[in-house]
Amino acid sequence: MERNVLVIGGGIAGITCSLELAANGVKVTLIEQGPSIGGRMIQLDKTFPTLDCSSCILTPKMAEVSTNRSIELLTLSTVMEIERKGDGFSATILSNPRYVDMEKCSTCGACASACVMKVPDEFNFNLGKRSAIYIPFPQAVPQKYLVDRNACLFLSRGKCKKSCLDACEHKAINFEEKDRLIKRDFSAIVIATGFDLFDAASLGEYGMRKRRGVITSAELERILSPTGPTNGEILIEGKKPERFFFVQCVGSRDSQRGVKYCSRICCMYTAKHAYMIKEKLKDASIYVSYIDVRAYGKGYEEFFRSVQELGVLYIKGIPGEIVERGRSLLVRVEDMLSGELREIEVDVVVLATGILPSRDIFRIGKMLGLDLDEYGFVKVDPTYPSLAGKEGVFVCGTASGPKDIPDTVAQSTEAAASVFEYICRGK
Amino acid sequence: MSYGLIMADVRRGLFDERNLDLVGFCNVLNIDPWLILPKGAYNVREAYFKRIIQVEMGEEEFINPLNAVITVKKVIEKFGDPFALIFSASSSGMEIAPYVAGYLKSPIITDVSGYQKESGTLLKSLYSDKVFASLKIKGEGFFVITVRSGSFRHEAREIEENTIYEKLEGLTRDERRRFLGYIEEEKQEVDITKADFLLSIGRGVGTKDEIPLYEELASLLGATISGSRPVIDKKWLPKSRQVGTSGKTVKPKVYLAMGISGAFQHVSGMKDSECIIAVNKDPEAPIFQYAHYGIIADMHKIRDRLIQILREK
Amino acid sequence: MMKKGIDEDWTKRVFACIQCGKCTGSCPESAKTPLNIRMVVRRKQFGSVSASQHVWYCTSCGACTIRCPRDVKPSEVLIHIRSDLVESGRISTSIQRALENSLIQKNPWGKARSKRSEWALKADFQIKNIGDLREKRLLFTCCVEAYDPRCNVIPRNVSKILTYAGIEFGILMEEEICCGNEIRRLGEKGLFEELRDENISNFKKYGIEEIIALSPHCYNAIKNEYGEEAPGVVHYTEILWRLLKEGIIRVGREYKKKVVYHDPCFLGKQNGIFEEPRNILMAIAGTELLEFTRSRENSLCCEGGGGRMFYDVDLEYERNAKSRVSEAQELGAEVIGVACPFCLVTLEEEAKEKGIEVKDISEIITEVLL
Amino acid sequence: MNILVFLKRVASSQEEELKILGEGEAVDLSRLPFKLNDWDNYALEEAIRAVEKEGGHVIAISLGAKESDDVLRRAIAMGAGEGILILGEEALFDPRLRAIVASRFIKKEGFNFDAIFTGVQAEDDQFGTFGGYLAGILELPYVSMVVAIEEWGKGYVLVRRELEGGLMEKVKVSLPSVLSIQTGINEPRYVSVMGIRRASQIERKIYESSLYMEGVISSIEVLKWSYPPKKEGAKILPYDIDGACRELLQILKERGVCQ
Repeated sequence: MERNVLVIGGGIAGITCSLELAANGVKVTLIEQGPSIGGRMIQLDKTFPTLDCSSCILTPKMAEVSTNRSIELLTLSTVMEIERKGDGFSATILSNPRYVDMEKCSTCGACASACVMKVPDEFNFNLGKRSAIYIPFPQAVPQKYLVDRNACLFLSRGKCKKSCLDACEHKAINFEEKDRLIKRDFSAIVIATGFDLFDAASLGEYGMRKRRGVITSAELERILSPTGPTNGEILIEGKKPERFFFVQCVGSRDSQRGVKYCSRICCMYTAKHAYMIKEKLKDASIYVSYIDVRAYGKGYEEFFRSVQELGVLYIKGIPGEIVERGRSLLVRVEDMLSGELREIEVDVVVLATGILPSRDIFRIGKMLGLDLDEYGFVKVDPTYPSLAGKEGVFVCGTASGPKDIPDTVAQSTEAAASVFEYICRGK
Repeated sequence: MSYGLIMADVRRGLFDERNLDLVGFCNVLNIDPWLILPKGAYNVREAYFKRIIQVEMGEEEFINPLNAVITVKKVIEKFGDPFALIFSASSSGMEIAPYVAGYLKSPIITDVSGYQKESGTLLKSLYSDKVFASLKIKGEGFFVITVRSGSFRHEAREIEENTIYEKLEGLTRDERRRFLGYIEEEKQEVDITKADFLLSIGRGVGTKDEIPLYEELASLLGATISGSRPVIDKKWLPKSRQVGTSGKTVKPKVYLAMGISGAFQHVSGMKDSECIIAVNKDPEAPIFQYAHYGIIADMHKIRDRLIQILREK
Repeated sequence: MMKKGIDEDWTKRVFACIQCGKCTGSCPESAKTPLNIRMVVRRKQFGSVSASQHVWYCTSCGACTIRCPRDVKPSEVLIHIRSDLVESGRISTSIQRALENSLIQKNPWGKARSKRSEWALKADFQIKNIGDLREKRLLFTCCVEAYDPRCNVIPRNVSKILTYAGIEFGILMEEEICCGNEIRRLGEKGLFEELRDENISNFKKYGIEEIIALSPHCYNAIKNEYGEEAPGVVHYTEILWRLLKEGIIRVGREYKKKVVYHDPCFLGKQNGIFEEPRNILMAIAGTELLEFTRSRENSLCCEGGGGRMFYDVDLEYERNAKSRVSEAQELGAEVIGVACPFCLVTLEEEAKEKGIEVKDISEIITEVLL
Repeated sequence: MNILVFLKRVASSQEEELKILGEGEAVDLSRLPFKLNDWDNYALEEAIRAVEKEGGHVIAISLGAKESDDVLRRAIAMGAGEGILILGEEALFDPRLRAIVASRFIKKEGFNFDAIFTGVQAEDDQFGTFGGYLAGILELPYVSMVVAIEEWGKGYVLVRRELEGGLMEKVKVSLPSVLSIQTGINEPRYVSVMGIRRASQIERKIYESSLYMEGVISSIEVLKWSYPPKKEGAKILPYDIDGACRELLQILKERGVCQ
């Protein structure tokens, strides 16, 4: 049997693991639900604590995936069925069409300019707009356009002048493309499905989606990014804010309405955000409310300190509620260390939402008969952190629990090694 | 004719007006009013009494119930059984009457406010004046009663013949209870729950500037000032002056409510006042449902006129 | 008996508190009163109750408990501390009076039990005794509504509408007693149990199948704290909205006013009824429905609950009712619509001066029905 | 310090309109709730405070029907060491008879006490005689309307009693004695339902009142019950400002609060 591995999920975990396996001569099929690989990390502007450019690290790896001959990349694809077959697995993969011939597309963008349908841009957390025919983001891999079939007027309603067809010189657009079902055998499977974010709107007292100026950290990340909807300029609803309030543990450590666990990354990404805002707006007043500051990694505590030294005020105590006062937001928070209840007026409240297991994991876990923990993360043996508990099934990244990027990368490499060891057994 | 033995209601040298109720009671029962009186220059209305027995005791000794027993026993010994022993329903009478009755094991009825000749029954209120009972005393011998102030005064008649004076001497003293002195109520922290007369102001007062004039009115009237929640909330009066469920519950003799509409919470705190007088310009104000007397007028006008009248006095 | 979380081993929860301050930040009494709900829990962790008298400032709005990330239920912890004070006998006379009245007269106001249904006798149509009915649907009146002449209109209006809509219902007359919601919150657990048991035995005696509660406080107690023996309970706004939606009652007149709706804590944030009262108001032609900036689950407590009607507050500070009324005024509202007698009483006291009306939803709808 | 406190269970009538049955035969109390007489509650609290401070024992005693057990349980919950019911078919209306029964009971059962506390009066009959009458029979010193106990001395107690118009009298009485306690002397503690339930586990002794009634009968009889003259809402003073003010002052004068 050929040594062929299915990697599910094209984020930093799946990419790292695929590249490691490919480097060892293993054939990899990397499937990604979305139109591009890159996952959550490619949405980030900088990584903590070193403030390295996130896309500078990730883009070369993504490019390598697309050029590596040992890696077959299937985007817009989901696993429909997996069965055990001999020592390995037989998987059925549903691959949705891009309606754009990747061979012919020159990525010129003429089609997108011609398209009349504009929809919220999910890559930027709906802060900007994109066309129905689009490229998800400039560094997307595959670096090709595609048609969002739910947004496309022709595909969804059958009614469109289809000016994109005229605009495309290469005649790359093909509305006739159909879904494909791909059946393939694999010796091993790696789950790298990543995470979802907690929906901050479910905590009504914070006013997410109800009050102007209340945003999530993920949205802020895009606002801060030079490739984001404001090209890196800090603008919220067209205005330049000056006063920021960060709320940590939104959905995390919340056994009542969120999840019981600590999401591990919010303290540091919030510190990073505070730092980045201070870099851009020297006079910004920034408050960070916290329950505990968890800066446990290498260089983290030092980074936390440097953020404090910039004048970012950390408040022990998380706000009870955020209400409007005139054009400002009023944050009611107990500053526990002084024992005072403060009502702080700000322009922007940033909610540091926690990590949830990816919704997909339940479906895939069921197909493979995996044990999931009470939240839906893949259960692993702490001494073998990439073993998903079933023969031939491996896990890496946040599919098994909240992790930051360095831990994800380390664990994904370790997963590749475990997979390699597994498929080489008995050979 | 049998006699009614009246124990004089005296305090600090004053012969109280209430004694006339006791005389009136005797007159209604058609018995001779006899008075026992301590040493001292009292302004006794002698013409009302058939006989006045002056006891060789100071006032404080006289109104000590333990000595009262000694006195009464001596009078009875000397003059025979009275028809009744009569006390006023005052702080003294309420203390002495049952004690003497107990000592002599006589029947007792207190707080009598009426007499029905035909049935020979005494009228007494129960359940805070919600019902009255017509009571008959059974058996032989005299009985002890206390009489409600104001209920027989109008029946008091002067006698035609001359008053007989007696002196009662050689009485022992019961040393087990001793009078040590009087204490005036401390005035520093006003307790509105203890005031007999409250002038209570409400939202209708309008502005803070009006308050001093109400304070003046209160002092002219000898009333204690209190208020409803809106006035307290605005800090126009201290919290300790608040009447209502979230403040104090009061039961003064007179509650004069000015500019108070009568919100439920307020009314719960004052409805048991003996007499409620409401001043409000709104004839529909709920306070009138609880008031005994109502004045439908601008509270300020009433205030100003009252001040004027009282100053003229 | 009790529903989840009310009476289970609560010490565990106290120790689970991570002192995040969410409760204090949520509490409408933080900062302006000495009550620091987080500190209450903290002190309880150490078993010290030195600042215990502060617990009487709690209005039982429930925000802390709803939002607590560790499900510590701070407002319930506070009730336990109040309970200790109640058991020790060291409570203010005004609270004591409310409790003693509830024990003797079965209502905290100390009103005569025999006069409980006077509001019904004064109505110009017949309101039936539950015993005389086939359909055992009970209209349950709150003590304030039964006795306060201002709040009397609520049961009378609702009865009128139900009668008109052909919905059979009855009342318990003199047998009705306090639901105990506030009593439990005052920490008088034993008395709450007595009131609950008496109510439940009445429900059983008459075979009551459904209860229409007029006050959100009664609604809450019966729904969440009476246990499984209690029949199903609905708030009257739920019924009225259904009748309107189904066309059984119809709005015939305009109510040309700007109405801002104030969510009662026990109806809204604690029991999730946000839409029905709004739907009723929106169904009235001419009525413009306004919203407070703090509405729905963020609604600002009127401070009438949790026994605050009876607590002799020594401090002076701005009442929430005042800021509520000021905001209504800024919004240009002519009427503050409420669906709770406590909110009605507390808000009206402030609103009177500002020339803003406070009306129960039942009053508004009665004015415009065909 | 041992204190006997007499407690009466009374109908709570403050909020009620009382109904008279038939042609004035009786007052209908059947629909009224019952409670501990308010004055007795203060007396009980004062007694408990005294023993808390001076040591000793409070014995709560109630004369009445078996339901009077309620007030005994409440007393125990409040801090009384013992509860005793002198059981009769119904409460004795005649104050003389009540006091005689109580005095015979105290003598016969041989209580050792330093003081007897009673409330100044009972909310229902408002005779206000029990303490005084009992003291008279027992020939013990007596003080009524006690608003403060200042000092428990050796064989005596210093008290203040309330007089009219905010005046008080300071009195020294030797012990044992009988004190009638006025409301407002203290703030009685709250007694919780749980507390009463716990107190129920302590046994209350019951004595038959008939044992102490030999040879005495009631000395008063109610011939008829009647209503007071009906009050019809507020009497509106129908004058001009000046007339209203003058009438108002007249009312104040009649009520004795303003000359």
